[in-house]
Amino acid sequence: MNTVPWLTILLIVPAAGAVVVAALPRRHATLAKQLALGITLAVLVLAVLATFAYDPDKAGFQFGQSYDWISTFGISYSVGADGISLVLMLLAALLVPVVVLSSWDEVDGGDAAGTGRVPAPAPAPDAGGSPGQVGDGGIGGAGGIAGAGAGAGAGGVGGGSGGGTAVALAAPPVVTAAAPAQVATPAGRSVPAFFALLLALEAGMIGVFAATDVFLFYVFFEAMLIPMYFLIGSYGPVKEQAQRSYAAVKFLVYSLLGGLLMLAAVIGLYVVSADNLGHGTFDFATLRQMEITPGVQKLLFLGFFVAFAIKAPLFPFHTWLPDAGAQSPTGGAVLLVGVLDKVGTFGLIRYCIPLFPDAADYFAPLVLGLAVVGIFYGALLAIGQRDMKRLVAYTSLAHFGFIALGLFAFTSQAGTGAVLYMVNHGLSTGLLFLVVGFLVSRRGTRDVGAYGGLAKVTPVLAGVFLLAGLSSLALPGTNSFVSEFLVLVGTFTANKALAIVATCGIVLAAIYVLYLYQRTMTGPIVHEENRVLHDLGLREKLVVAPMVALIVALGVYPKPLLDIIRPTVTATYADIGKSDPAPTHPAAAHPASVHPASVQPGGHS
Amino acid sequence: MNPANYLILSALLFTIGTVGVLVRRNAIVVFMSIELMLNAVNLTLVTFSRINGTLDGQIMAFFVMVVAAAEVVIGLAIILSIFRTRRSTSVDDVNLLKY
Amino acid sequence: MRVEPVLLAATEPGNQPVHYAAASGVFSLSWLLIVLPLAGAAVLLFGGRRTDRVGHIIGTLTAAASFVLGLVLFATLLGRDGDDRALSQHLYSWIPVNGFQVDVGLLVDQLSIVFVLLITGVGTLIHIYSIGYMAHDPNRRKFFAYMNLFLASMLLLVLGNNFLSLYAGWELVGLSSFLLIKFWEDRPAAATAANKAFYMNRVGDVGLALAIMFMFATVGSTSYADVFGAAAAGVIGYGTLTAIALLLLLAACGKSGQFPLQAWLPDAMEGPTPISALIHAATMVTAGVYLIVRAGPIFDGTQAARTVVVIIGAATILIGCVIGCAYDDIKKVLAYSTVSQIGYMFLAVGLGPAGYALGIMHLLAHGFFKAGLFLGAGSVIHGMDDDQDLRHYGGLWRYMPITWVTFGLGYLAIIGFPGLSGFFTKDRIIETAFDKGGTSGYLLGSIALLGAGITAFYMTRLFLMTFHGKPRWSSEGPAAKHPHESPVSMTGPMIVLAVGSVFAGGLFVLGHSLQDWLEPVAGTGVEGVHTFSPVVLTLLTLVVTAGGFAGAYLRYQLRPVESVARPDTEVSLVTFAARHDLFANTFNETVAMRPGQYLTRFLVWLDLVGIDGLVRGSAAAIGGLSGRMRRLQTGFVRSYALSMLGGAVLVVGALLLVRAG
Amino acid sequence: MSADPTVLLAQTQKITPPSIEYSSLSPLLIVFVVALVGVLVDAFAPRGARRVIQPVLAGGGFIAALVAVAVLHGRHAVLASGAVAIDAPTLFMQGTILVFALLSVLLVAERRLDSSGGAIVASAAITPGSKGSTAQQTSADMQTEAYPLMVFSVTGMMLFVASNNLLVMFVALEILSLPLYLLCGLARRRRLLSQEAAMKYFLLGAFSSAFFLYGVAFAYGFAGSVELGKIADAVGTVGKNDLYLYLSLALLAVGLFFKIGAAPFHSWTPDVYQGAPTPVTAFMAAGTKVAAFGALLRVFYIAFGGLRWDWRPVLWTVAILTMVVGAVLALTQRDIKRMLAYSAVAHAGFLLVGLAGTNTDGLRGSMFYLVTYGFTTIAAFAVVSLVRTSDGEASDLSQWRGLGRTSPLLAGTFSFLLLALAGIPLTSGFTGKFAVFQAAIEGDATPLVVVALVCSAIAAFFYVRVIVLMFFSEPLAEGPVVVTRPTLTFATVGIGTVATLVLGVAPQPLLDLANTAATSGFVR
Repeated sequence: MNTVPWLTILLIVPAAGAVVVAALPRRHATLAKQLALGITLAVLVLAVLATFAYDPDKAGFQFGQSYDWISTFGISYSVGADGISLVLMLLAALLVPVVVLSSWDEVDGGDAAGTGRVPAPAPAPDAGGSPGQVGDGGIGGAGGIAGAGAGAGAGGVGGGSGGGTAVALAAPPVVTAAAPAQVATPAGRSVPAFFALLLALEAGMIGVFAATDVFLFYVFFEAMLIPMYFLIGSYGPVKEQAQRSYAAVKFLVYSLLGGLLMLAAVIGLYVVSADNLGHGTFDFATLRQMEITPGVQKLLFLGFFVAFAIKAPLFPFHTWLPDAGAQSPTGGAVLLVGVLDKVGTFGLIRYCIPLFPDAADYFAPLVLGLAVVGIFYGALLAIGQRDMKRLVAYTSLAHFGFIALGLFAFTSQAGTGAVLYMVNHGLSTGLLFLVVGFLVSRRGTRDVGAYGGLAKVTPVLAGVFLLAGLSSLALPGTNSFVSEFLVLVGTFTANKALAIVATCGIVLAAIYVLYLYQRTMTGPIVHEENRVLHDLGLREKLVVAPMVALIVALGVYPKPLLDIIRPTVTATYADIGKSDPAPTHPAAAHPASVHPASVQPGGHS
Repeated sequence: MNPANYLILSALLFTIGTVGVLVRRNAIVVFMSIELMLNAVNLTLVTFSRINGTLDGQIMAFFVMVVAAAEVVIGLAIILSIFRTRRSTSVDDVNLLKY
Repeated sequence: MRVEPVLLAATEPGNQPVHYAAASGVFSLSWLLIVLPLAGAAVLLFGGRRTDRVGHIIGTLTAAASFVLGLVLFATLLGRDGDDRALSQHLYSWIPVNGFQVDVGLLVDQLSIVFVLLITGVGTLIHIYSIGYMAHDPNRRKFFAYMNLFLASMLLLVLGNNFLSLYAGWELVGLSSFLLIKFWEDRPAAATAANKAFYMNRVGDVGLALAIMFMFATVGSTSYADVFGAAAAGVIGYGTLTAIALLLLLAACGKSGQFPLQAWLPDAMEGPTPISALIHAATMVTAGVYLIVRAGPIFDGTQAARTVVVIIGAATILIGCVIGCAYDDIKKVLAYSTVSQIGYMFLAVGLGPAGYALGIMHLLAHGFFKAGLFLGAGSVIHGMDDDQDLRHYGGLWRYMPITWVTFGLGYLAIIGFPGLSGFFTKDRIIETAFDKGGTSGYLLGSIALLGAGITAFYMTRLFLMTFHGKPRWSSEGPAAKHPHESPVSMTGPMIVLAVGSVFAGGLFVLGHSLQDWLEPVAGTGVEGVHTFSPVVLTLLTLVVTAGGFAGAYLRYQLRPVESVARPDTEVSLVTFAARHDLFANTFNETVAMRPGQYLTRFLVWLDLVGIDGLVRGSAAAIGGLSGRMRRLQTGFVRSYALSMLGGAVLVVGALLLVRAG
Repeated sequence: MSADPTVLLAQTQKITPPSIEYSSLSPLLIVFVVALVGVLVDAFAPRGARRVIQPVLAGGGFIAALVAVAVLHGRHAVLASGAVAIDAPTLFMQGTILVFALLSVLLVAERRLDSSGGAIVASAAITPGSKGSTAQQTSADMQTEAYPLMVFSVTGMMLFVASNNLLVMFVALEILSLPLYLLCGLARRRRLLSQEAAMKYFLLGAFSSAFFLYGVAFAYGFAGSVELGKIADAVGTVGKNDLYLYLSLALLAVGLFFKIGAAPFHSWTPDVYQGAPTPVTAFMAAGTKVAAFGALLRVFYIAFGGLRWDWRPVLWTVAILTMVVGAVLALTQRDIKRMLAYSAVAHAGFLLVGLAGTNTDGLRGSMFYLVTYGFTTIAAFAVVSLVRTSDGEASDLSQWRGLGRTSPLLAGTFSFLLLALAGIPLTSGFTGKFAVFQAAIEGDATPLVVVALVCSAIAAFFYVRVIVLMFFSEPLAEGPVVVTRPTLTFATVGIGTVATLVLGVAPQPLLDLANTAATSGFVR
C-alpha cells in the first residue's frame, strides 16, 4: 500500500508549471521552452513511477484521495486511478513532452521560415473584408445589420468581423493556400503563452482521467476546452486567420453544447442520487452501486453519450474534427486527436457503461451501428481528402469507430482491445500528425498535390511517415495490430456479422494510408522546391524516436499494458453482468480457454 | 348603488390611460395618460376600501398621489431637458437607440 | 511460466492427440532462424548510410547463417524418429486477454523445416546474386535490408505455431513485398504496382483474419495444436469448418496470386528481378500452398472447400498459360507461368492428402527452376540494358553462354523434360488428378494435361525468342546494345539453381523420400486405383508437351519474329484478351475502383454539404433569427410599450385561463 | 413560521401607535440619512469639496449599513406593524445590494479615465450640441447630485427587498426607480443617447409601475389587506372573489418582470444599458436585478405561494422566452454594452429557471446566482469603461480587435469575465448556473433546464466571439487606448474578477450563507 498522492502531484506539477511559464515575459522564449520541456519530462517520470507503484491485480481505484469541495452539493475533490485511466494518463504524460519538443520552433521562427519558403500570399484588399463576407454569408442580414447600424463604416467592419467569427459557424471560410484576411506575423504570438497553454492542457487531461468525482470530471472536461481553444485560435496557421478562428469557435461551441447536455445529465444523476440515497453525491463509486430505473437511465445515458460522441467523435458528430485538426498547430493536433478525444471514449467505458448498464444495453445496437458506419465513412472520406491534416483527422474518425465498436461489444477482449486502441491510436496518429507537421513546416502547405517523390529527398522522414502509416493500418508488428485484432476478435465472439463487416474496413485502411504515401513520397519530383527540402534534423529525430520505439515495442510485446488494462475492463463488464461467450467447441482445458467470466481481474496472467 | 360599477369605471379609465400611452406622440400627453392610469387605480382603491369596509384603501390613495407627484417632477425634468435639445416633445423623434 | 498448452491439449479426451514435443537442445535456438535476418535488417535500416559499404555483406551473411542453422536443424530432425519430428517452442506470451491467449511460439516440423531450407537457401543465393545485380544502385543497402526483412517475415510465417503468428508473418511478407516492388519508387508504375499488390493482399488477409476469429469463436484458441486437434476430432460443425476453410482459401488466393486475385502478381514484376525471383516466384507466392497444406486437418474435414480449391487451381492453370502465350515482356511471361504453376500446386493440394506432398514437391521444384529462370532473365535484362521486350532479343546464346545453359535447364525443367524435376513433380500431379476418378477427375486431368502443353508452348516461345533466331537488336546506332555475360556473383547462383532444378525432382520422388518425410504432417497419399497406368500417362504428357514445343518451334524458330508486336486490332480475339490479362484489371476497375472513387467523391460532398451543412445550417438559422428579431427593437418607445402591454395581456389571460380551467 | 410577539400585540390592541424597532431598520435608516445628508452637502458644500465629500459619504454610508446588516444577522421579524420584514433572505440581499452599490460608487467616483472629471456629466442642464456641451466634456467637475441619487436608489432597493406589504413595495419601487431615471440621463458624453435612455426608461418604468399598482389594488380588493402574509392566508380561504386574486397576481408579475427585464418586458434594457453612463449601467445591472428578484421572490413565495401550480406555467413561458430572446439577440449586437444588456436579459432568464424550482434550493440558488452575476457584470462594465478612444468609450465591438495583442492583461481579464458569464467551470458563473439548474431539476423543471442549457450554448457563442476578436484578429491601425491611470476602476475590476474566481473555485462559504438564509426562509 503506497501513500504517495501520485495523482495530485501529477496534477499540480503541470498546473503550477503553466502558471510559472505564463508569468514569463515574452522575450524569455527559450527559457519558457526549456522550462516547459523540463516540467513535462518530470511529469512523464512521475507518471512512469506511478505506473510501477500501481498494482494491476487490485480491484477498484488506487492512489485514491478525497477531500470535500462543495459539500452543499456533495461535491468532493476525489481522484483515483484504475487500469484504464492509468494508461491514458501515461499516454498524455508521454505525448506532451514530445509535443513540446516538436513545437520548439513552431511559434517563433518556425512559421516565419515556412512563410519564407512559400511565395508570400497577396494581401487581401480590405482588412475586414474577407471575414465580413463570411458574416454576410453566415447570417441572413448580417450585411444588412452592418449597413443599417449607426456609423456604417466602422459598423461594416464590426458586423463583418463579428459575423466572420461569431456566426462563422454558419459558413466556413474557404480554406485556400492563399492568405485570406490580414497577413499576420508570428511576432504577435507569445511563446511562453503557447507552452503555458500546453501545460495547462496537460493538467486538464490528467485531471479528467484522474477524477473519480463526476462533477470534478465535468469540470476538467470543460476546462480543458479553453487552452485547446486558444491553441487553435491563436497558434493555428498564421496565414489563415479567418479559418482558424472559425475552427476554434466551432470546436469550442460544439464541445460546449455536448458538455452542457452532459451537465444536465450530471445534475440529473445528482438529483437521482439525492432521491435514492437521501443525500446527493457525485462520488463515482457510490453512484455506480446505485439502482436507477431504466427510463431515467436512458435519458441520463443520452446526456452523457452525446457529449462523449461529440468529443470522440463518433460518426454524425464529427464535422468539427477536420477543421480543428487542420487548423490547430501540429502539437495541438497531436494532443487533440491523441489524448483529448480519448476523453470521449474513456467516458463511454468509465461512465456510460457502468453507470447506466440497462441503457447501455438498450443503446448498444445504435452505438455499434454508428461505430461501423464511422469505420467506413471515415476511411472513405480520408481517401478523398487532399488536405493532409484533414485526411489524418478523418482516419481518426475510422479508428474511433473501432474503439466504440470494441467498447460496446461487451466482451473483455474487445473492451481491452479498445482501451489499448486508445493508447495506440494516440501513438500512431500522433506520429502521423507530427510527420505531416514536419512536411507542412518545410513546405508551407497541407495540400497533398504540393508533394510527391520526397522519399528520395528526405528518406528518413519518408521512413517514419511509412511506419506511422503502417501502424495506422494496423500491420502486425506495430502496436495497433494488437488492439485492432482484439477488438475485432472480441466483437466477433459477440456479434459475427458486425465483426465481419468491420474487418473489411482494414482494406480501406490500407488504401488511405498507402495512397497518401504514394502521393507524397513516391513517384518523380514534380515541384522543384521539393528538391531542396532537408531531411529530419536532430531535434525532429528526437521527437519521433520514442514514438517509433513504442510503436514497435508495443506491437511485439504488449503484455505489460494489457496486464494493466485487462483486469479493470473485465471487472467493468463483470459488474454489469456481461461475460465473454464461451467457445462453442472448447478445444482443451488448458488455462488459455478457462471461461473469462470466472477470471477475476488479475486472476491469471 | 352597486360599488362594483366603480370598479368597471376605474377599469375603463385605466384602459383609456393605457391606450393613451400607446397612441399619443406628445411626451407630455403620454405622461398624462400614465397619470390617468394611476388615478384610475386610486379610484379602484377607494372603491375596494368601501367594499371591504376598511380605511386602508383610502390611505393608500394618498400614498399614490404623493408618489405620482414625485413622478411628475422627475418626468417633467427629463422631458424638458430633451425638449430643450430637440425642440420637440414627440416621443417618436427620440430613437437613436435601436436594434 | 504457463504450462505448454499443446501438451494438455493431447490429454483432452475426445480430441485427436496432436502432440508437439517441447523444443530443446539445438531446437531451442530455432528463434535464431528468424532473428538473424531480422537483426541484419535492423542494423542496415537504423545504421543508415554508415553501413552503406558493408550492407550487402551483412545481409548476405545473416541470410547464410540462417540457412546453415536450418541445415543443422534439418540434420537433427533426420536423426529423430518419424513421429517425433514436430517440436514446438514457446517463446513468450504475446496477447493474453482472459480467454484469448496468444503466444509467440515456433513449430519446427517436417513441413516447416522444408520451407525453412527453401527460403533461406534460395534466399541466400539470391542475396549473392543481388550483390552483383544491384552493384550500381545507390540504395543497395536498403535493398538488402528489405530482403532480410522479407526472410525474417517469411520464416515467421512458416515457423509460427499458431495462426496469429502466421498471420503476422503473412502481413509482414506483404509489407516486404510492397517495399521491394516499389524499390525504385520514383517510377510511378512501381509505386502503383506496389500499392495494388498490398491492397489485393489485404483482401486476402481479411479472409485469414476472419478465419482466425472463427477458430477462436469455435475452439477458443488459435494454436495449431488446439485447432487441428478439434478439427481432427470432428467436433467442429461442417458449416463452420467449410467457412474457415474457404476463408483460408481466400487468403491463399490473395497471397499466391490465384484466381480471382491474380491480377497483382504480373504488375509486381516492376520490382527488381531478384525480387521477382525470390518473392514472386520461389517463396512468398507459394505461401498459399503452405497455408492449405498446414491447415490440412481443416480441409480434410470439408469436401466442399476442397472442391473449390481444385476448381480455382484448374482455372488458374489455364488463365496463367493463356496469358503467358501473349506477352512479350519476358518477366511478365514468367510471372504468368508462375501463376499457372501455382495453379498446379493448388490443384494438387485440393486433391487432399494424396496431393499435399505432391503440391509441396512441385512447390520446391518450382522454387528452384523458376528462381533460376528469373535470375537468368535478370541476367539477360542486365545484359540488354534493362530492356525486357522479347521482341528485342534474339540469338543471345552466343553472348551469354552460362545464362543460356542455366536458363535452358530451368526451361527444360518447367516444361517437364524427362529426368528433370518438372517432369517428375508435374506428371505426378496430372496423374493424381486423373486418379481422382469420375468426370471431375477426367476434367481436371485433361486441364492439367492441356496446361502442360501450353506451358511447353509459351516457354519454348520465350526461350527461342530470347536466345535463338536472328538478333533483333543492333550493336550500333542510338539504341546500341552490347549483350555480355554477367559477373560471377550472378552466374554462380544461377548455376546452383540450375543444378537444383535438374536433380531436385528426382531426389524428391524416387523412393517417395519427400512424401514419407512429410507423411506425419500431410497424411498418407493412399495409392488409389489408377485411371491410366503411370506409363501411359507419362507418354501422353510427353506427347502433349512435345506438341506444345513443336508449335512454338514452327512459329518462332522456323519463321522470323517481328521486332514489334502486331497492334491489338490485327490479332485474334483470344490474343487480344490474353494481352489484356483476360480483362482482369478492367474488371477490377469497373467493379471495385471506379465505384469506390465515385462513392468517395459523393461522401466528401455529403460530409461537406450534408452533415456539416446541418451544423452550419442551424448556426445560420439562429443567426438569421437573431438578425430578424433585432429589427423588432425599433427604438420607438411606444412600440416597446405596446410589446409590454401585449405581454401583460398574455400573462393576465394565461392566469385567468388557469383560473377558469 | 412563528411571528414576532410584538406583532401579535400590535394586532390585538387596536389603537396603538405602530412600534418601530429602529435598531432592526438601522441599515435602511443609515442609507436614507446618508442620502439626505448628501443632498445637504450638495446644497451647501463648495463645488470642489463636493467631489470629494460625496463619494466618501456615500461609500462610508454603505459600509456602515453593511456593518449594520452583519450585526442584524439572524434577526427574523416583521416590523413597523407589518410594513417591513427583516429576515435572513432580506439581509442577504440587502448586503449584496450594498456591496454592489459600493463597487458602483467606486466607478462613479473614477475621475482619471481621461482629462475630464469622470463618466458623469458636468452639468446636465447644458443642452447637447451647444458650445457649452463640448466644453463640459472635458471640464473637470461633475454633477455631484449623482451620489445622493444613487444612495436614494439604494435605499429604495433595500426597502424593496424588505417590504412585507405591497404598498410599501410600490413606494420602494418608486424610490429605487426615480433616481435611476435621472442617473441614466447623466452621461458626460453621447448626451443625446443618455437623455433618450432616461426618457425611455422613465416612461416605460412609470407605465409598468402603473400595472404594478393596479395589481396592488386588486390584491387589496381580494384580501382586504396588502400584507403579503394576509394575502397568503386569504388565498386559502373560500368565499372570496379570486378573480381579483388572479388579476393582482398577473399585474404584480408584469411590474416585477419589467424590473428584472424579462421578455417580453425587456425592450427597455438594451437601450437604457447602452445610453446610460457605464457606472450607472453597472449599478443597474447588478443592484436592480438583486432588488427586483428579492421582491419577486417575496411576492411569489409568500403572498402567492399557495398558487404556485397556477403561476408556474406562466413563469416557465416567460423564463424560456427571456433566455431565448437574450441569447439569440445578443448574437448580432455590435455595441459591447448592448451585448452585455442582452446577456443580462439571458441571465434573468436563468434566474427565473431557478425560481421555477419553487423550493428552498431555488431560493438558495437564485440568491447565490445574483451575487455571482453581480460581481462579474460590474467588473465587465468596469473593463468596458477602460477601453477608450478620443471620444469616450470604444463601445463598438469592431474597435476591440486585437486588444489581446496590444494589452493582453486587460483582454485576458475581460475574457475570463466573459467565460464566467458563459458559465465555464472554475468560474462563479458555472457554480451559479449549477446551483439554479440543480434546483430546477430538483423541482421537476428538467425540460426548462435543457432549454436553458441550449441557450447557454448559444450565449457562449457571442461571449466567445468577443474573445476571438480580441485575441485572434489583428489590431486596428488606430485602435482604442486602454487607460492605465484609473485606480478606482482597477480596484473594482480586481474585486469583481477575484470574486468571480473565488466563487468559482471555493464557493462553499457563500453557499453556506445562502443556504442558511434560504432554509431559515421568509418571515410572514
